[in-house]
Amino acid sequence: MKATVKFFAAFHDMTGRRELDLEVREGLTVSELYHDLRARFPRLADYGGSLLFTVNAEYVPADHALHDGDEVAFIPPVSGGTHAH
Amino acid sequence: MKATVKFFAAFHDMTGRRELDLEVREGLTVSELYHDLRARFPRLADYGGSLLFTVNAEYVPADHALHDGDEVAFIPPVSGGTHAH
Amino acid sequence: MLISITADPLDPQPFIEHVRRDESGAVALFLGVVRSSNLGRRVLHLEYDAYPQMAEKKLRQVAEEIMTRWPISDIAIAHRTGRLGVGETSLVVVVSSPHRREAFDACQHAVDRIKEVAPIWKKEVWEGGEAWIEGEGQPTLHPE
Amino acid sequence: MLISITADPLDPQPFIEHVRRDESGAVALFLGVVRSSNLGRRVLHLEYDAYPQMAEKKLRQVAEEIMTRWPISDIAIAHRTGRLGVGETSLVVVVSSPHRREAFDACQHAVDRIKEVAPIWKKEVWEGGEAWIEGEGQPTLHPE
Repeated sequence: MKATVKFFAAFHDMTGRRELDLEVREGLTVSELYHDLRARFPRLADYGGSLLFTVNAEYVPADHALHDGDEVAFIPPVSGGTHAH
Repeated sequence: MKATVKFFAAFHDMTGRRELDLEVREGLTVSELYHDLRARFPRLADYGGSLLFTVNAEYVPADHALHDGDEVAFIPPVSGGTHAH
Repeated sequence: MLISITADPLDPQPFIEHVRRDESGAVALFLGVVRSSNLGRRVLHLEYDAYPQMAEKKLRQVAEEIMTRWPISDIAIAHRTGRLGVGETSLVVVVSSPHRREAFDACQHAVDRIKEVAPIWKKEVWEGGEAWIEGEGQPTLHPE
Repeated sequence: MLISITADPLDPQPFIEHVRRDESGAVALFLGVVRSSNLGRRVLHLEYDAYPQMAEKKLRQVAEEIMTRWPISDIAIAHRTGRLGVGETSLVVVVSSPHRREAFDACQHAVDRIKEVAPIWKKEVWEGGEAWIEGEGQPTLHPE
């Protein structure tokens, strides 16, 4: 089945890509997908527990299983809004 | 000696004037001046203790005595700023 | 610091530009606007009257008090006078600061103080009547 | 309600006009601005990157949450993306309401929530280096 991965911010810098279409196996979880991608993009950092995952633009747990056609993104701690903390 | 009285807001409506030059006696207090003006302008309301007085654009007590050339104004409770309380 | 009592319509943009500094990360702004109803009456328009020289002096004192109390970069206060229709801006307060918390706090406190100390009055004009609104604020008598 | 993620410069005026209603007596506005130094580094510019569709959805959720919690008239939130120089506006939050207290409270709370939940990141570029700022906020995982 297919999934699309979107790369933002640091992930864009680390992969040089904005988007990647992948063939993934049925039942793959988002954290497994991230693990697999680190083999392909060695610069992908280990964010540990502070990395969040989204599927189809909603936050999901790390063990969320993918479905065909899903759009996946990796969300490091956000820093939008202002420049004044 | 001379004093100038300025009328704002309700006082402007009650006197029909913006300003009045007066000959006043030495040592007259601002509250005495107000009392005298009520004889001349009967519509001037009795604000009691909620009326404030200014001399030369500073708030002064009711028993403040006037000096030659002073600019006097009567300040009912203010309501500037916004229309949203 | 910029203090203004004016009969002209108030546009917030020049005040924002005036207070912003390179160290500013936050700008908090308040607009007082004429609304269409108050205490159940349909308001046609307001008239603001001020003791201009004194109002300017009092607004400047408020601005200085705010600058002393909060670590902000700058503040601008502008109050309009004359006849204002529904939707028109009577008051602009803008505060800039490195961090956002103090911009909000200082701006809000400035609005509160302005209503207390500035010799400015509003008359509400509604269908069939009008009245000077007196008693929302009462300046405090203290030596200066 | 108006939510916008845009690469264009942010001008607050259209947002003020969008939220104002005839019942509004107060408009509270916040601007997040790029400042020239942070943590002792001289900042040359920032780059904001967003997950646009999701950021728009999350900002809309924040706006709805604010509208539910405070008796305000309307709210507008706009976040800029791309390269921003010192002094440029990254965030505009505008709230209108009949009374001023809730305009300030709702505006301030909205700014806090936006930093927590919106998938938007900033990179600081200074002389000789750059870094994505990560860790100011961390979206909360909860069922939606």
